Amino acid sequence: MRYLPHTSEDITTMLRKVGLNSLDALFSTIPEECRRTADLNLPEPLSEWELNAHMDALAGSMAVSPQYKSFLGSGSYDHYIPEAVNHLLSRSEVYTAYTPYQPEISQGTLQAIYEYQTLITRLLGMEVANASLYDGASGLAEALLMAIRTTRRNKVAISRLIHPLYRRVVQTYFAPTGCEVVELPYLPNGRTDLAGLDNLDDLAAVAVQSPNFFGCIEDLKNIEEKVHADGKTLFVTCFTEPLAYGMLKSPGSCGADIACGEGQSLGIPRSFGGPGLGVFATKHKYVRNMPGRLIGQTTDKNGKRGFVLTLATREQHIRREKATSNICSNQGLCATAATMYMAFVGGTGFRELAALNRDKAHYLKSELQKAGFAISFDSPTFNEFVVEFSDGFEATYDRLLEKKIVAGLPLVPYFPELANHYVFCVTETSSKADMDALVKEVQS
Amino acid sequence: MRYLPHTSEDITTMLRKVGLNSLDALFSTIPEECRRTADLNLPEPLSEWELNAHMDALAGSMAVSPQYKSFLGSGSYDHYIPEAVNHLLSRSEVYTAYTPYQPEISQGTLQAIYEYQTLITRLLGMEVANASLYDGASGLAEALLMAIRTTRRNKVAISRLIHPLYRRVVQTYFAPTGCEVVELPYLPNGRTDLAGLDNLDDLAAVAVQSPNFFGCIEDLKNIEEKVHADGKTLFVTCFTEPLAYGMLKSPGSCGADIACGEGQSLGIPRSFGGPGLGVFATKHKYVRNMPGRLIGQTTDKNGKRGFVLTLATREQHIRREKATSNICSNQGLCATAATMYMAFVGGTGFRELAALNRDKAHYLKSELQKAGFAISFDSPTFNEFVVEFSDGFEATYDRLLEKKIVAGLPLVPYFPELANHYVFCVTETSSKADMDALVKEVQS
Amino acid sequence: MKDFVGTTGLIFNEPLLWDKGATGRSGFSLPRRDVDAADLDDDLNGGGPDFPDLSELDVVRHFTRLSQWNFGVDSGMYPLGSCTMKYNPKINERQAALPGFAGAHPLLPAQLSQGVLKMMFDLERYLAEITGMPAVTLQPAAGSHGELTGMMIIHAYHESKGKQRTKVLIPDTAHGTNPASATLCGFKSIPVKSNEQGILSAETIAQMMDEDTAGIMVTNPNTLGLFEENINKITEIVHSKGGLVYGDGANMNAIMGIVDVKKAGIDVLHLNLHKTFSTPHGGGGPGSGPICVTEELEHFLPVPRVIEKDGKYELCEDYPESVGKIHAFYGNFGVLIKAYSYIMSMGADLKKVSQLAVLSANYIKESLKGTFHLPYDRPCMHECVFSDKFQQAAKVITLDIAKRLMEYGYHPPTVYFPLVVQGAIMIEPTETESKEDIDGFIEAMKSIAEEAKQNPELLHAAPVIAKVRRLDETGAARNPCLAG
Amino acid sequence: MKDFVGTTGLIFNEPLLWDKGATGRSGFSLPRRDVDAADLDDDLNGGGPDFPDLSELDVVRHFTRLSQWNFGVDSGMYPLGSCTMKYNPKINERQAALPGFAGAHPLLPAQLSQGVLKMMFDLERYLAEITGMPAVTLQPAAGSHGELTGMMIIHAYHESKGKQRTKVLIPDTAHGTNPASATLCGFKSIPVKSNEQGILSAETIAQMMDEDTAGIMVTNPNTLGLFEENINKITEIVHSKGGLVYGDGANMNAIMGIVDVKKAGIDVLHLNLHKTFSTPHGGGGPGSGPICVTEELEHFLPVPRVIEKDGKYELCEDYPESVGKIHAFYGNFGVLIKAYSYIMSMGADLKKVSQLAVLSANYIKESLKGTFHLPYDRPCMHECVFSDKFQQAAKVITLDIAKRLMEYGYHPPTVYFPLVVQGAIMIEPTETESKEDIDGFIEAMKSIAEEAKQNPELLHAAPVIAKVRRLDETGAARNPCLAG
Ligand SMILES: Cc1ncc(COP(=O)(O)O)c(C=O)c1O
Ligand SMILES: Cc1ncc(COP(=O)(O)O)c(C=O)c1O
Repeated sequence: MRYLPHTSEDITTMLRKVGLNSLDALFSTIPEECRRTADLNLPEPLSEWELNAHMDALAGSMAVSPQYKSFLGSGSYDHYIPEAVNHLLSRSEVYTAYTPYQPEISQGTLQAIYEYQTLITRLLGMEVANASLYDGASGLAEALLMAIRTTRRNKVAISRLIHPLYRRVVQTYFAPTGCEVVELPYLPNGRTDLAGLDNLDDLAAVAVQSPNFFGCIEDLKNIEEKVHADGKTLFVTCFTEPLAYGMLKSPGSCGADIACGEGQSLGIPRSFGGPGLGVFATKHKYVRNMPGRLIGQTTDKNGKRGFVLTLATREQHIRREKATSNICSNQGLCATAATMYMAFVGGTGFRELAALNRDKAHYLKSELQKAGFAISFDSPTFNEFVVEFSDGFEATYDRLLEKKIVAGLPLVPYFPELANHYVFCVTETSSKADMDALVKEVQS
Repeated sequence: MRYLPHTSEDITTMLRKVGLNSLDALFSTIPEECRRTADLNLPEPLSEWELNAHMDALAGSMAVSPQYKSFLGSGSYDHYIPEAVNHLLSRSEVYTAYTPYQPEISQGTLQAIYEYQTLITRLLGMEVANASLYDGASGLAEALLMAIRTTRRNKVAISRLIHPLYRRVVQTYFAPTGCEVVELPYLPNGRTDLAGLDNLDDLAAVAVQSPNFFGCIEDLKNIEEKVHADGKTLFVTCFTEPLAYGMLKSPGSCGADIACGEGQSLGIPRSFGGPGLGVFATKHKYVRNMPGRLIGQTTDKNGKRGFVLTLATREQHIRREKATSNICSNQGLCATAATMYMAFVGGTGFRELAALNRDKAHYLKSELQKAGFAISFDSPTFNEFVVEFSDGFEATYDRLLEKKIVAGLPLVPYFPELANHYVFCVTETSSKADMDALVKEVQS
Repeated sequence: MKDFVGTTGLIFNEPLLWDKGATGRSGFSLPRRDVDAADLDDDLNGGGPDFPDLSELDVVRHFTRLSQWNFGVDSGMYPLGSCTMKYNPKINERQAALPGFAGAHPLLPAQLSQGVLKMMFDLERYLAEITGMPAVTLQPAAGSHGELTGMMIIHAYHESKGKQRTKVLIPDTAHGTNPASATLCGFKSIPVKSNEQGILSAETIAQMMDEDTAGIMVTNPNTLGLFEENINKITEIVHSKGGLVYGDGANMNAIMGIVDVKKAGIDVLHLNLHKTFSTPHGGGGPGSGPICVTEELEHFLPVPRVIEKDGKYELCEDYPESVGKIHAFYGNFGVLIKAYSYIMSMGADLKKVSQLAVLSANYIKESLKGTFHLPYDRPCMHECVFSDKFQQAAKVITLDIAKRLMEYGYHPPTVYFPLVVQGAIMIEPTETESKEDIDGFIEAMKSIAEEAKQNPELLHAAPVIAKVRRLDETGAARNPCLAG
Repeated sequence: MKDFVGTTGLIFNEPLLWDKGATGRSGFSLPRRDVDAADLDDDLNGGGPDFPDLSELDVVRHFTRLSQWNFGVDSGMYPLGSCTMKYNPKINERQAALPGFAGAHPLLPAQLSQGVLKMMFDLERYLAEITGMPAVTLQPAAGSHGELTGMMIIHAYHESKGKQRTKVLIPDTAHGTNPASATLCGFKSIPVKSNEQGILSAETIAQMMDEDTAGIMVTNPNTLGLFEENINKITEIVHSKGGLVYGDGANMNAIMGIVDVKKAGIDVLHLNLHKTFSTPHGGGGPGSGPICVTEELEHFLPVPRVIEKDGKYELCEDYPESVGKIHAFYGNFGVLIKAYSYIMSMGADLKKVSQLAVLSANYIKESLKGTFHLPYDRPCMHECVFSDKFQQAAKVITLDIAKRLMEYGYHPPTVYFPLVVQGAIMIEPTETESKEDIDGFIEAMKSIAEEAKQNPELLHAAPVIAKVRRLDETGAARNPCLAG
């Protein structure tokens, strides 16, 4: 087998050195009662060529662009990724290295992640960002737990317009902690209804998503005032579409204490929902309560600039019983990809790309409106919005699937009260022609 | 444009330094009478994404495996290429470097090509190999010209069973030189007929191909005796399928003075016929007459091993009017790919792979024979052989194309006397199932 | 120092991204605009981020140069203990990049996602076969995420029994993330000492295990590279007190095809696909930490779960007792593809993998034991742990040895972990290193031990040939500079 | 030396392939055998080659390490004169690797090859538009191959006129391969001196051109980076004597969208797609050297030619006067794909490419002219040529400057070429280098000139930070060791 270099001579010599005469003898310390009796019952090993054919077949059965025209977003976005990103990621020094425990021979990873942390703070207008968490959902959960640690309070309020799957992950993380999660309803305009806040005190945090699950842009500034009225509560903003901050006011500029979300849009393929990128940023004063790893700048013996993993005291190695975070491996390579992506797109490009997304989405929105469909919520949107169709649209939806068009995401599984409502997403990858085709089809 | 870094400020500053105030002014030395008047009339630049779609469409229109089951060989072979070869070739230090003029920072290329030269000598049983020529055909032409230089004679004899397209390239190279090319006919057994040699004297070289265009293995040893009877004539052997030497006696062991051919089989995709790899090897005593570049081992100031381009005296740089070779850029990256391929496959693997090719081809040969088709030539073959069908097989051939089966190569365009004869090729990529399907189809 | 693997060559300095570039430059191909601009209310408009503008070549060169400052598995031997730095097959990268996988949206209707669902379904079955545990979830995004999920399940289990428990036993030979994961579930972790053999003795557990203890987290093989020989007795004791046993299976590379984890009495086990199953570490992830559980705990597994109904695959949410979701979608799917490809390429040879990994570790242990202090001289599994005891006389410590090893061209082992061995040097060669490379490493370690006696300054100064010298980590932590 | 781009870091020694490995090891996935073995007569059986047996990781590490000893365009600025080392767009590699292209067999029936034929047909049209020459062949595999083909055509032309000619005029500013290509066609090359301005004067040509001279080979812009201003007069003279003009267009990067080669009176021109059109050099190829000819010469072009018949493309052999085939198939098709992709990405911006390439060269010329001797102080095209004259006093020669430049992190320019300038330093930045990088290079050159005065040993010793020091090239040539 090409991955196993040991020849039988090698094995014999090595066994001799170890003083044994069989490979089985190596496992003498393993008691009978927990040993396997039978050999592994797994498929016959495939050759490289059989594996390719097998995987081509599996992958070939999937519904992807360009064959499919999909208007699905809702936490996983279809953005162009420059080929140069793939080229650079494929360098083995980048993707086969471990977490940079030995800084002298890991400066590539370390500088890249330091650049990632920096670009993220610039994107979100925050002071510090960590080296990544698993994904947007667990990132939000970690943010709320962090708020609980910092404020020593045990209740948080989160908007119902936060991605429903994220809210479920929050529930899971909170279940064993005994802390409480209150959900805030939404207004007819598609923004979070904060009225409830008044009779909720001692909140560790209030969390909203912007643009939210309906695609609507929340009025963060205004929410911030309400949240910070009580001097202690932390304002947590999350996002599923970071590209929005190519044009929108940043969470930081709106007073967020923690900004977190999913970074998949930043040069990472959707690959059925993972690996993504848990983006997490906060203020300096909270850094020692922040989960996840951090890269810091320092100097070497000769005063030369270099980078290291730092503030590990928050981690598991030292004072292991006191650790505030259990994150070890994170999404390093995805963070590196995001750094490359942000570098290629650049500041100017990022603004233009964000505008293009909004403009295309706006085009489809108005075309559908012209075609007589109701735009359910009238708050401003970025590249997603909700449309209400008339009863029986399911049939049309399925007919469109036949035609390789995915007409958005039905909201009803997540919001039972919103039958016939669909979230549409339009990115730079959808052409006017695709959109016109969709509009034509939904009418026929 | 992402490939052009100059901002307008950059341009202004640089122009100022040059003392000009416009880009056009840079071209003041170009006389009016040879200037373009109109702008370039080329298609609108495509974005990266439009280009991908455009190229996908062009490539998508091609007939390739696995959709097509092709039994085409004849100078371009379908062999599996380990993904790791592509991975290593994609390292930019490898593929973006120029010819290694500055050895201190080109040792990677230099050692790889030195390893290539060495593995080629081992494969062909020759003493020295060059760093590559353009392809098998021009390599053969260069070999014959080299024979003419060395022997100071002006006539060569080449077998008709050398790839017909190679023979045409030889004609082209010889046309302006005034030297003569005589062709040797073939025997009913599919080997070269040497009878003609007796009344041909003062030959600079005799060239045969083995396995030849009919797939038959020539009796090199025996030919060598005839050729070398006259002490001066050089024995040139060429090949289109180097994998054959995973089992066959090497040209060197059969006394070849020059062994040359196409190396595409060694880990290089077919790519519609190019880039391939002109493999060229000879004996020490002829090295200074050998075309193409050479890498030699040497030592650095500190006695450390290193490699350099050497024997450039044969080249264009010095004594330019006397150069024996005009080769500058060769097929370096293809030679590197071949080195990687030979390293991955290994000696043991290369033997097994060769055997597998021969065995599969032999299977199809005998199945077709069982099915009642004539195997035209009865000399031993490697992974190609000729089958004679009955009149009107063209129709079947076209029907099979419809079924995405390419039933070999019709010989008649190259050998008018061989109507209904087809060369079939079977490599490790054809499964028994594919072959059985073919046999079934040609009968129905 | 004779001609070892490490040497120096030309590499390049490279500034920080934002110290490069010029406004208006572009490295991105902006798609053609085919719709009009829609304006945005000023009070929402933030003007966009302050990123540098660079050309494609600027960026390509930047990251090409950075990459050259890194050491990867393809650069040389990477015997980082507990990290299983085996070869990452190139072909598996190809599979994960297939458009059908890379382009798949997680919320597509199931009938349009059969390929990926089948792959996940089968992978769960294979991991079940490899561990002996009947039920599997692929959702955790890393080993620690698996630990957390596992502890949530144990928490949910006790909840369902009507009485929550407050403590969890954690041996000093368990991995550092274990206590942290327990803490996140509100458990208090109680350290357990391993015995003089470096493993847990049943007696200790018998004394410590009680009705208020939710269970124990055992890393097995443990972080000393030793197999917990008393595992069955221990699991019996824990079970007898109504507790559950969490198994940290990140070291599974030692025992595939050999140990049946279920038979050992483990209730929940996590695997690190980015170790045992050859998926690359990416400089710190993404990983994947599936967990495997007993029938009793299956209904607590995260949702959705992949199920098969007459040949069709679907995602099923209908598990009322499930702990819920722990990832927005289904975990690090892209990593699963690579692990699946690896398993499909190895089949039952996975047993051979473990045999050769253990052989190599024992070979190193035997070859170096005279030279370096071996605290636990017993047959090891996938790794062996030495200490700097013999070198301390010459004022040479583990850190010096690690840094010097770089100059010999090897990535240092894991150092100062596990904490039970002070100045620990934890060496895990893995099965993909050839005997020649392992011999080269052994020779290097011996030569370093010699240098420690003859010429300790060499070690104190090391590394001098890397891009940077030793870095000021204290300074970095004292006044953190975390963004430029 | 202040903080320049070049520095040192950890890289790795690596033996020769056959000094690694162990028999029986394998790095290749042998396809499953589904047929019986057929035996081969012993007298044919040679037992196979003596290659080493290596694991996949052995080989991956071997070539990964070798690659780190190389300098590529992605590593840093590569101002190698006459080689146009511009950025090689990554996306073009993707196109060439598409299975439909990479897997295409050259002898497939035309109806199954429409995609590639259309691409070749269009590429010929685009190159015709860019040069102004009406007819194109893509068959030559490199620039020199194009020269050879072009000279064959000139030979065939004179043959067709009934009287062959024996000589060809070749300026001292022409590329080194030109005379060699002429020689291969049986022509005697007659050197022509350029004038004190570094270009050809019409008078000289008028004197030398005669009825026995087949024509002239002009590299334009020439190897001094200067445009042959008298080109039209020269071509007139040559034509008036019944000769033809061969144009070496490898330096086309200077004049795209600016010069109409046809209007300059060129009869045959070759292009280097691996220079002007951004395809990678691969450490010495594969390249592609299409030639472009006038209507008069079109029927001499190699066959087959790609033609279009009502929307369908075919390969046509029916050109009785063709020189024939010069490649087994259609040239380096894989390279054509990349050049085509580049043209499709640039369109009319190719003019911008030339403007910026020329701007950068002149910027360097003006910035360094005080510092290094500039033999021809005139507006240059894509490159400028200096000499070591100013440094000779300090016993510093061009070679020292080149080697020292490596330590600053730049690839040296082309040196000792063209021969008309002794100790030539030929600098071609290309348009893809940013002003900052060019400024860094200029600063490095100035600092080296300073060192030449202050501290010449530095230069004589250089390079000390590369994988190897200066190599013994004389020894290598005296007793060649060409295989291990
Ligand atoms: C034994 C053990 N358990 C758990 C972990 C945590 O795994 P991860 O880094 O994927 O979270 C590791 C990895 O460091 C480990 O070695
Ligand atoms: C001006 C000029 N002509 C011709 C050539 C030869 O091109 P190639 O190396 O592709 O044969 C070169 C490349 O060195 C060149 O610079």
